[in-house]
Amino acid sequence: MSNNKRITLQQAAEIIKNGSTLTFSGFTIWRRPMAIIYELIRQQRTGLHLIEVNGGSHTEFLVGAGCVGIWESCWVGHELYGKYGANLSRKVGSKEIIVEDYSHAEMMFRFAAGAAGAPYAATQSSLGTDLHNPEYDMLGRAGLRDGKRIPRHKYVFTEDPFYDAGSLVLVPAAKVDIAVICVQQVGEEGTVRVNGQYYSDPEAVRTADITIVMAEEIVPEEYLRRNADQNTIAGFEVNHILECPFGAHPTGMFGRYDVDGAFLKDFYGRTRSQEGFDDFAREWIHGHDQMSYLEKLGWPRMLGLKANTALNYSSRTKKGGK
Amino acid sequence: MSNNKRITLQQAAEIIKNGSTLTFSGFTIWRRPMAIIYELIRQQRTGLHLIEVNGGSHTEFLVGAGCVGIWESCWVGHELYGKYGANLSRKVGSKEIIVEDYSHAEMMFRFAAGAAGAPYAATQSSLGTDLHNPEYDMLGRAGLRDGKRIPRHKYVFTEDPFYDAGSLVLVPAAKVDIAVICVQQVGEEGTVRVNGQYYSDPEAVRTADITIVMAEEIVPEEYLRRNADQNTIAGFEVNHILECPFGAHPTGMFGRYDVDGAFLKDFYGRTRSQEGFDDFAREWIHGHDQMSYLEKLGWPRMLGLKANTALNYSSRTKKGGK
Amino acid sequence: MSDYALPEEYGLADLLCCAASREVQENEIVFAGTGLPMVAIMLAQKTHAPNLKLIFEAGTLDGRPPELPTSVGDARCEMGASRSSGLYDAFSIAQRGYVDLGFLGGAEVDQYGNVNTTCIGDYLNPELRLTGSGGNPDINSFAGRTVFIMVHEKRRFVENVSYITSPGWRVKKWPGGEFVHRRELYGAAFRGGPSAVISTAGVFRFDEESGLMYLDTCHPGKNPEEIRGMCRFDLDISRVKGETEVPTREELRIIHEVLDPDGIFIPRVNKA
Amino acid sequence: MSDYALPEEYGLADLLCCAASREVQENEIVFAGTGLPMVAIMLAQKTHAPNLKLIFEAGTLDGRPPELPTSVGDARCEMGASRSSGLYDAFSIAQRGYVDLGFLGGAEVDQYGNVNTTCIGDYLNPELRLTGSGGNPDINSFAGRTVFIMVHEKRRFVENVSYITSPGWRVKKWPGGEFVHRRELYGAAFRGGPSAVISTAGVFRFDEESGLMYLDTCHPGKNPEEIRGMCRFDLDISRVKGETEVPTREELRIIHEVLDPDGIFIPRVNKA
Repeated sequence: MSNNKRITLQQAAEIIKNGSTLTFSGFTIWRRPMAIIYELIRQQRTGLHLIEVNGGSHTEFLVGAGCVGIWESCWVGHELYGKYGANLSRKVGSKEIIVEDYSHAEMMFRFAAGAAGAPYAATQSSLGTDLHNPEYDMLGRAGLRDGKRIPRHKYVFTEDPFYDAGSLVLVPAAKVDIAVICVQQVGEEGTVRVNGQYYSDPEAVRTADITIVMAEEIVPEEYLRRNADQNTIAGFEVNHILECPFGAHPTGMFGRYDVDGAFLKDFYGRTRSQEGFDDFAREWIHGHDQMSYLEKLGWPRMLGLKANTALNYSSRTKKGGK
Repeated sequence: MSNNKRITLQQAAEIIKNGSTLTFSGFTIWRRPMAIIYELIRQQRTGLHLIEVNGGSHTEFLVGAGCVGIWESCWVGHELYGKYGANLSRKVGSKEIIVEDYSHAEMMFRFAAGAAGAPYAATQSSLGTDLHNPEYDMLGRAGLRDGKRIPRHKYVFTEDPFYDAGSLVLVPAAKVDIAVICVQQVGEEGTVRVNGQYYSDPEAVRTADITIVMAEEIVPEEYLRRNADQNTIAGFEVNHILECPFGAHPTGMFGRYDVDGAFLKDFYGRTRSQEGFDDFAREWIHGHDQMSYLEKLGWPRMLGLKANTALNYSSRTKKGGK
Repeated sequence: MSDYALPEEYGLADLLCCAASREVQENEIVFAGTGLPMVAIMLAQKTHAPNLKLIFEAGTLDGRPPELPTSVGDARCEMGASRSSGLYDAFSIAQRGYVDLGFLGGAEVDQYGNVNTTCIGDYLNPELRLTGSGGNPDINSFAGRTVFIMVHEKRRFVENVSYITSPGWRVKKWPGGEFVHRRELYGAAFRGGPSAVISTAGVFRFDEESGLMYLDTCHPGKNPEEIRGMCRFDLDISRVKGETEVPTREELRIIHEVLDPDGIFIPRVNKA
Repeated sequence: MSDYALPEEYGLADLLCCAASREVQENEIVFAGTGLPMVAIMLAQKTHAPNLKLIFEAGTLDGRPPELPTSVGDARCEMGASRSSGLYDAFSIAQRGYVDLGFLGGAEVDQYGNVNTTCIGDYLNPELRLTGSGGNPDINSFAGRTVFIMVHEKRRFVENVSYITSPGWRVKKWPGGEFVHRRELYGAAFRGGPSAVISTAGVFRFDEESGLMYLDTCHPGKNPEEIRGMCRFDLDISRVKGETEVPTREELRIIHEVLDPDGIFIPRVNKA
């Protein structure tokens, strides 16, 4: 692994190929690597296979733009700013996308198993639900269970041999080509410090063969190494780094900026139809680069989102009514 | 769970009954809850079942004193200060103790499974070794596999159904009655902040039904909650707390004091025989309480062990030659 | 005596919020989602359950948000928390059995308390794809009790949901799919199940043996027969206790002055 | 040309340390135990492999200890580290396949590289119980290569160890216990195995197909026949390359002036 890990936003997107299996940092509408998502849309990537602990606004952007072929996860929406994933919903209806449903804990345990190098995890979650209905094995129905990125079974049903705990399901480890992570700080050698909840980022990184970290700031490695017990991901787990301030916008970042709720509401409201999505993408993505995107947003908007240093969130953000 | 969690050293030891299943914080000769170990010896506890990710000096004290009936772990010794566990070795030879051997990673995965509420973990570690020899299932041989604290099988052999990874072993979750944890700081409501490596402490706590935290200092809860992302264990996971400065001596504590190598060497050298152990215990344990123990050690000795604030270890400790 | 509000002083959201709040007991560990459930939990914290502990799915343990978060990933969740971590911690804690109570929602519920948040219509050819499960089945699988808060429409209270996202008292045993009692399937992980559905019409509970839903209380202005008519299954109304306890003035003050002053989750009544 | 030290300028521990150091390649991720292996790794870091990364079993990732730790739990391990965590992280990283090289020790080794650190004699009636496995089998299971450093005595180089603590190239397949090639048993987790045993007599390697140990180099002053006589199995000496490369003066300077000035792990020679 090279010691010069810096790449550009464009290079980051180029590492991700048509058909790549991907996962991301963050949680629903927080710390999503939006600047790279936009660049993937500009580069017209297709056939992506997303495996996510949970989806969010970034999923809706990629799905709406036609980049995604398979989505394995448990949830998509914009929280308070858009109750469900209208783009995913539309493409499920038209069968333009394969959706494989697991529960949230099952997805998390799939990533934990993958991160630990184990082939699966045993859990008692979601027993008795249609998540486990063998008819609803969508990747199996599509004949895609090759035992590589896609495991040979969606679930295996078994019993606990050790403590008579009863029924269990085995959930297959998550295995992905590339993890794209968006955080507050990364050191020059790749050490990551996440402030606040780290969600499922450490596991996302370890399930991946290649990790790209986009940070608000690249800091001297030595600064982070003074307090190793406050760091989240070791440098040797990271292949590429880039600095991209406000790179998570319109999603939020603990201690830096809030979710841009108005932006997400606008996206949700306008992208129920494909025409609406295309129009939104023409306005905010195509023909832009990250700097012109930020310029279009304008400083007053971004200052309103900026987190109060003592609180770690903005005291000026209008959360917006129902 | 009561909001007043403070107890005394004596009360802490009284919570642990004859026959209790126990685990501890720390790693070999670091952050072991020695003050409570001493108190258990004074209270002449018997038949304890230790399940430990790894053993160390504290194990040797408990085993030497005849407190332990079953030891499930992977390693015991004093690192540089005593190459193996002479007390355990003696009692294995005389069959006064049942030892169940797993590998280090297997023990860690057993605790991780228990901490996650899963009945087992699947791993590819240690395949082909005598750890997996069915003849060497010592708890099975003793007829103790009741499926409660002791699982019905030592291992289960299986194959990976998802990715054709090949042979696996399933290792049973660790389940213990009481975790005894020794750390730098605990808040009044039980929030724990570990500085430096946290070893397997978070998992130890979650596998236990009751958690006792002994800390160098009890600090205002509000102080720890200002930086929740630097805390290690949530308050609701902790049942009892006590403050006991230098409570880990002769083991070390990151940022506070080093291992007392001379003390451990003396212990190792003198406790090869039961008479030697009894003599050592008469000198350092029986008839003492924690304060008289510290007084006997004396201040010059403890100042020599005190960690340099910038380094987190003592720059004056003599590590001692071979 | 409690100082109950008059009908014109509160709205339906207030009633639901207070009913939900009363499901929380002191010292409990509560797995919290955002929106109305969080207002209800924080209301309990400020009234009868000051020592309840909140766990947020995104990884915050015993958070004390000073204002309402917009999602459990929100920085607001983490203020005053005992520990900020990640989802693996949150779900491990849940599976390990620390959680007493979970608050959830759903698009459809059936007579056994099975809930659907995945799709309307046939899963393989859905009329409408919804958000998906999120943590709904997980919290429900692992908590001692779960409370569902739902809009009451006849199409949402059905004999069998079109997709069981979250397990009720009688669930499907796979691979065959025959219905069995939850206790039978969950084994050692059985800790309880849905304990209440709070709809916009009333409060419903479950017979733990038969697994069937029954009407517990009617919201003011509703009667049992009317509510039975709002279900597509034969709702048991033989055990009705009376009317749902209405909000007190103190509860309304806390909701609208302290917890949700901007009326984001719970609008102020405007019955002038 | 390297400035090799003369025989009187180094001791056996120096030779072992330098031989071990040469097993490390630049940019590798190395799972490190304490003692002589750590001196060897740090020597490699200060000579030909400045970008190697150390992982300590207790949870420190890419630590840069300024002085030799007494154990991997030591605060010294954590100085300048990329991340301090715990054992679950360390072993997860190992099982996930990040580790290129591990350094280990043992009381006995057999012709297939199986190592015993558990007991001398019958496990059920041991002559001497040792420390137990520690992370020896785990590191050895998961790393691309492992190097064992051992005292060479005839009773330690045996046909079959009395207890296989750590897996060599041919291991036991349970529950039957028949010997099979490691590759067959480890499946997708197969990444290699013991690549060298550095004893006080010579350096030994393994034929990866037959799984058998062979003599690679003799330490100065030893000859192949003599070393074969120091083993309880028929050691293959047909592939001997010559003499073990001796320390350079620069290596000795680093060992004794920088890494272990107090001679805790590697005594200074005193051949005056």
